[in-house]
Amino acid sequence: MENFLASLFTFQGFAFYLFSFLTIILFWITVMSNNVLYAMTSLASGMVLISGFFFILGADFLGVVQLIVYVGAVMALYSFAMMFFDATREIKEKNTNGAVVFVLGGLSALMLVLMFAAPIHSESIQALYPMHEGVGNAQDVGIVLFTKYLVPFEVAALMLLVAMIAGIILAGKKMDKSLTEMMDEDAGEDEILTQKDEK
Amino acid sequence: MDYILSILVFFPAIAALLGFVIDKDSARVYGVTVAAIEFFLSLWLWFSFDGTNAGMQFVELIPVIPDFGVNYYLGVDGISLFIILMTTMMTLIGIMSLSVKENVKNMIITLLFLEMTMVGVFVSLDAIIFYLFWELSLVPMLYIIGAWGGSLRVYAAVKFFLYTFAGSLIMLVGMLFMAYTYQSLTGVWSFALTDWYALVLPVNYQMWLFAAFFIGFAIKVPMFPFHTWLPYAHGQAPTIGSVILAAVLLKMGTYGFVRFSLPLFPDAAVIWITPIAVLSIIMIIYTAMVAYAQKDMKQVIAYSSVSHMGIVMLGIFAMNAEGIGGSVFQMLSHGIVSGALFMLVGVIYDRRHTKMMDEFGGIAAVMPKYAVIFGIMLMASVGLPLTIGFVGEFLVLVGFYQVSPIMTILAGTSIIIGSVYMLSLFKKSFFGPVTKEENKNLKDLDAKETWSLVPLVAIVVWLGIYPKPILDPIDNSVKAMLNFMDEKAITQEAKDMIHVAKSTKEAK
Amino acid sequence: MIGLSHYLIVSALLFSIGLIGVLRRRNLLMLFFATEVMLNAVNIAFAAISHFYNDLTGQMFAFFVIAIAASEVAVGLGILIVLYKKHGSLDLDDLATMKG
Amino acid sequence: MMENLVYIALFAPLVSSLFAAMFGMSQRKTFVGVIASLLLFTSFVASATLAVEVFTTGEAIAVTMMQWIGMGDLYIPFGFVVDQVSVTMMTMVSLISTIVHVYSIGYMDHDKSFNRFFSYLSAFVFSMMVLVMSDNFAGLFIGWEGVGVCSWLLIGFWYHKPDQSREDNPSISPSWAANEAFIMNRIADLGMLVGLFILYWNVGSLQYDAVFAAIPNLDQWILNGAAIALFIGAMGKSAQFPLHTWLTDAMEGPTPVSALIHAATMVTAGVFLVIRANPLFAVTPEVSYFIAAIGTFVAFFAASMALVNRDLKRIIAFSTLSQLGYMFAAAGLGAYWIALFHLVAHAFFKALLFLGAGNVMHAMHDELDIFKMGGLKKVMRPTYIYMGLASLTLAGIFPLAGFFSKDAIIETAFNEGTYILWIMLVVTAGMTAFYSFRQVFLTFHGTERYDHHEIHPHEMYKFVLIAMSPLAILAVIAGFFKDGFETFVTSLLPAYHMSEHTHHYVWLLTAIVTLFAVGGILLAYFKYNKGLERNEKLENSFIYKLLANQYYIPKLYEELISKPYAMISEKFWHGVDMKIVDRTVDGVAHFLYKSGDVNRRMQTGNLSHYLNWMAVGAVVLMVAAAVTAMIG
Repeated sequence: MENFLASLFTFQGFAFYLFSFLTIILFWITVMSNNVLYAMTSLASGMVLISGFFFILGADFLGVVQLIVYVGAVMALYSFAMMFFDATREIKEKNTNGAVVFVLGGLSALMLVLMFAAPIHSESIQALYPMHEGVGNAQDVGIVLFTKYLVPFEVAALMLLVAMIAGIILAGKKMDKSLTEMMDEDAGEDEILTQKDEK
Repeated sequence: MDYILSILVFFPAIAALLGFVIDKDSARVYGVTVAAIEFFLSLWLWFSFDGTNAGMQFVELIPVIPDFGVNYYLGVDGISLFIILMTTMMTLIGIMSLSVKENVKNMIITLLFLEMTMVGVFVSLDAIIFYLFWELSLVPMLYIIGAWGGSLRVYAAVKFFLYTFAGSLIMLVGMLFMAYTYQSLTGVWSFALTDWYALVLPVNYQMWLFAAFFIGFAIKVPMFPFHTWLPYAHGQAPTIGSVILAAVLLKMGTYGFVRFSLPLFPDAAVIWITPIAVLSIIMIIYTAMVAYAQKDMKQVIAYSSVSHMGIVMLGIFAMNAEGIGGSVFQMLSHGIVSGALFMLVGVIYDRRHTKMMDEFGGIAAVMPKYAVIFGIMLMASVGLPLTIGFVGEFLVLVGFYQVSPIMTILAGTSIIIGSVYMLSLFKKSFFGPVTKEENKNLKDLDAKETWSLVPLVAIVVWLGIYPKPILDPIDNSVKAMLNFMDEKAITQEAKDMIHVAKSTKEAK
Repeated sequence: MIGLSHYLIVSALLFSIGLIGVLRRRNLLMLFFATEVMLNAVNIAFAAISHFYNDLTGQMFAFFVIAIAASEVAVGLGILIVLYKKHGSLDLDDLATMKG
Repeated sequence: MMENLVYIALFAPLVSSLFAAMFGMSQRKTFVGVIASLLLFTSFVASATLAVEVFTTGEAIAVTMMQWIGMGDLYIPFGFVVDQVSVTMMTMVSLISTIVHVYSIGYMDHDKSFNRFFSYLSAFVFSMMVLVMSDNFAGLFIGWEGVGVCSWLLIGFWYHKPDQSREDNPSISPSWAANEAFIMNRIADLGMLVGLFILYWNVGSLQYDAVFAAIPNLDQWILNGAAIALFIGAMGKSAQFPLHTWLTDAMEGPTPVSALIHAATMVTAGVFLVIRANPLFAVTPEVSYFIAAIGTFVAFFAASMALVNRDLKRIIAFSTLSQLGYMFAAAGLGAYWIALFHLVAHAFFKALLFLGAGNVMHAMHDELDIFKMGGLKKVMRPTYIYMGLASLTLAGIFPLAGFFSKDAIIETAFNEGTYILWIMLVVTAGMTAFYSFRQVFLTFHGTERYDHHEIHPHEMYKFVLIAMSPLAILAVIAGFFKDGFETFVTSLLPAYHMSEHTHHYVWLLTAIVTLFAVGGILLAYFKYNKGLERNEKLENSFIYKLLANQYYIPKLYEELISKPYAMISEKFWHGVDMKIVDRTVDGVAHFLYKSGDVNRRMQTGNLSHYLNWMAVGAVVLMVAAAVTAMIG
């Protein structure tokens, strides 16, 4: 317990524990809350904290990318999507077999913890692409990214393009009419149908 | 011509394909001509077959998958020759007496395909080709029972197919394992039977392989616990289906024992003698009693063929020339006799559309010719001397007496309980006054039926009085096989049990 | 001192929270959130390992995970919208059309 | 020349059978009967010339036609030998069958399947000739089974008769009796087959000469086994004790059949087998004594049942059974030639008795109950003389054949020192005399107990009576040929002479037997000559009922064997076949179907369920990985 307290007082330790504690709470809210808005906001803030983690770990470029792409783009997407689904209503969730879910989740958590807690530092692993001390993280990443991982990078780019097009096509149908009109329209048809029978 | 075997196998198939072109109403004539040609080809094979040479003749070997040792390897010897002859004859007679009315063309085509697969099974000397034809023979029979059968036909056809298929899968596993051991010992892949004969396996290997082959063949024979598909298959099959099923398909199982299990695993075979003998005796006595309890004429004959196959199984495991030769001859005699009996049931079924025995009574007065032929076939099936039934049964019982006297006496009761159920069938249907109105004006046998039954009666009497031309080739091949098994057997008690006939010793 | 195992434990915990979310949620959108949580948990682990083993591969992987997550969300939401139009609800129990 | 005489003797009956078979379906044609009888007569002439030939030259004629079965070391040819024993049997069989053929032309004249009858009868004679003439046990077995089948055909000749309850027809119906006869013979044939196997595996061949040559170097228990097995076969065919019920039921067949098959030829096949295989039985004293004991018991047993029987043909059947007992007693005690002599003599007078009974039946419109006959003496004089003469011979009165052959047997019983057998045989001789004359007096003497306006008995056709005359003559004169017969036959069979001791008593022994016989006749005379007075007390006394129901043995067989057999097979079919074996097979299929069905329920279509299952899988894998890591 002592070294735990001791490490609290170093910057590294304090930041780490703060961030991890907050992230767990936030993600717990995302997962557990019945209100979509709460879930989304806690998710967003959670991701910001994770970028914090990256910074502690010295992966600055990664942290920034996380901030921009994840928090920015993905959360923006979600919020726009939310506008489609009438998220205002409280989500009544029939959470069946709650016990099973918690048992499973708890068990998997326990197992993972056990596995990772065990000393896995085996000396034989030597770095494939060693970090260079002097150079900044972004430069390092850039060199490796554009030399060794060029092909995956290009493929990722292509994938993103495909995703964009897919997103547009899927969501784009009948974009001109608003959702609510469509709802009336369907209902309307039924009325027309029913009226015809009565006449 | 030296490709006679391939012609024998594939001629009916090609003819069947051409059959699609033939128009409906001349399909029967076409079927009869093709079957007749096939029969004369097999007769030609018999005449050019050299009875004294016990080894394989007319051998054809074309490598199909060289690096796995699967080759198109055909050959015929004393044992398989006459079963082929019987197959072609029974198909010919079956087609001649075909009483099926609707879509006769498809029936002819299926029958010709069936003939190809049946002849293929008996000529092939390569395990995979044997297995190929073995499985293919199920398909046409499935259609015959499934399409032209009685009320429960789909259940019976599917049960028949799946039951035999499951058994033969286990046999396939055995074959693959056998090929694998062959490869591990000699370094070369081969499925050829003659190579496998040369392979001497340790006893525990033999036991396992014997068990695998046993299940595949036992279901087909059918042996006691696995026989319940037969009454359904016969009950629902049309007459032609029952005739072919009883005459040929049951023989594949016993032929498999003689061709595969005995020569490949002599020691295991000797160890398995007692269990199989006990099973066969149960088969003989139990099914004979069940036959006595039957109400349906066709079921009586179905169960009687299980009982006769019990005798054949006994003969195979008598491990001496008399026993095995007797069982091969009994296969032929059972094929002809039970085939004829099923045809006879078909005759009365066509007239009265029922097979229940108490529906008939006193038919002997109404249909004398039919009663005479039925009587002769009955006496053959009961094993009256000077008919074909006696020779096989006598030789089997003589052969098995050397193995164990008590079991032979138990098996011998088959002639008693055999006559019990056959005579009670004959009395219920043929003797007594003509009670039912419908039976009063039944027509006697017409030309088609007489022309298909009279040759069978002739063969039953001829082979009963003078079986020499059939017995000699079988005798030579069986003695050669026993001699081979005796040299190949490892364990001492196998050597003592396998009784090599003295005549082979002098001949050596 | 904060070691690698600390980070791994945290990411494991976050992963399990994500897993609980996935299992518990009936609403498809909320399910997406939970998957996002799991992805981020994994990223932390990657970053931690790359930091402690002084090897950039970890970060590379993290990048690609982010790329994939982004495209996944795009397509996912597209499908969600179509589903919503068709079924009018995102609740999994109503969408059980593929019944065996 | 001799060879084709053998073939003629053998194949003439076959030719006549095939010839008659050709007309099997068509209407009655007398020429079929005539030609059949002529062919039979040629066979008799051939056998007679062969007999003379064998008598003069003294050595046998052996002929091998072709190979029958050859497999492994087993070699069975179609071989025929004509030696002293087989030629006597051949002549006897062919003579009696010729007479019976001629007789049945008259007897069966108004039966619509007249031709079919002759074909079956000639087929029977052919198989009997094969049985008698073959030179190996397998050939004997061919004849054995052939005779069984022909008797099945002939007993069930009137197959159209419906089944009746046991009360009004003890043997239910001809077809039932035929099946019973065939199956009972088959039971004994199994024993015979086992005997064949024992001989084959220990001797290497089934030829008579090979087997008899090999007997000295076979050990005792094999010989005993073979002897017992062969005797079981003989017991079935000659209807000895346990397997005797089929003989009385066989009376359902037409009378010529009973005369030929169930009196003269077929039933004596068992005795012929014991005589033919005498070297084997001579070497096994215990089995021979057992045969003698069984023979005597059956003699007494059958005679007792005949005392009270009311059916004309059944009484004669019982007397055949009893005389067979005598023959087995003689053969068992070693006096083979005496057994053969009695066999031949018995054949003559028993056939005569049966044919006479046939005449009576014919006259009385198939009425068989002797209580409903009487006073036929006046109307059927010749038949009366014939049956009286035959009964006298049967009783063993001095000048007739029965006296010589039966007394010789009783003397051997005395000579062998087996006094109990001797006493029983003497008592049975008395009983035989009583019941045969009871039957004669009840049918021919006393008041007519049948009602006149329905039945007016008339004598049989002339030619039939003439045809019966040779039998009568032989029955009378056969006794005088005893010594000639002995020298002729003992050149093959072991000679058997009474010891000095018995010679000394011979007159006393014959006196005792004749006394018993005459006593029996007188008792019958006083009791039944005037007519029949039934006294109720005797008839429902226990012994009377016991004997009338043949010691309840047929009912016993019915209850203990045929009913349980049918019940068990029914149980087997429903219980084992349907329930157990079939159920297991369908059970396997059903199990597979059910398990498939359970899995189907997992596809709920609900995504979260799948996720749950996925998570469960992941967790399980992790646990497994951890555990293996821990252990490993």
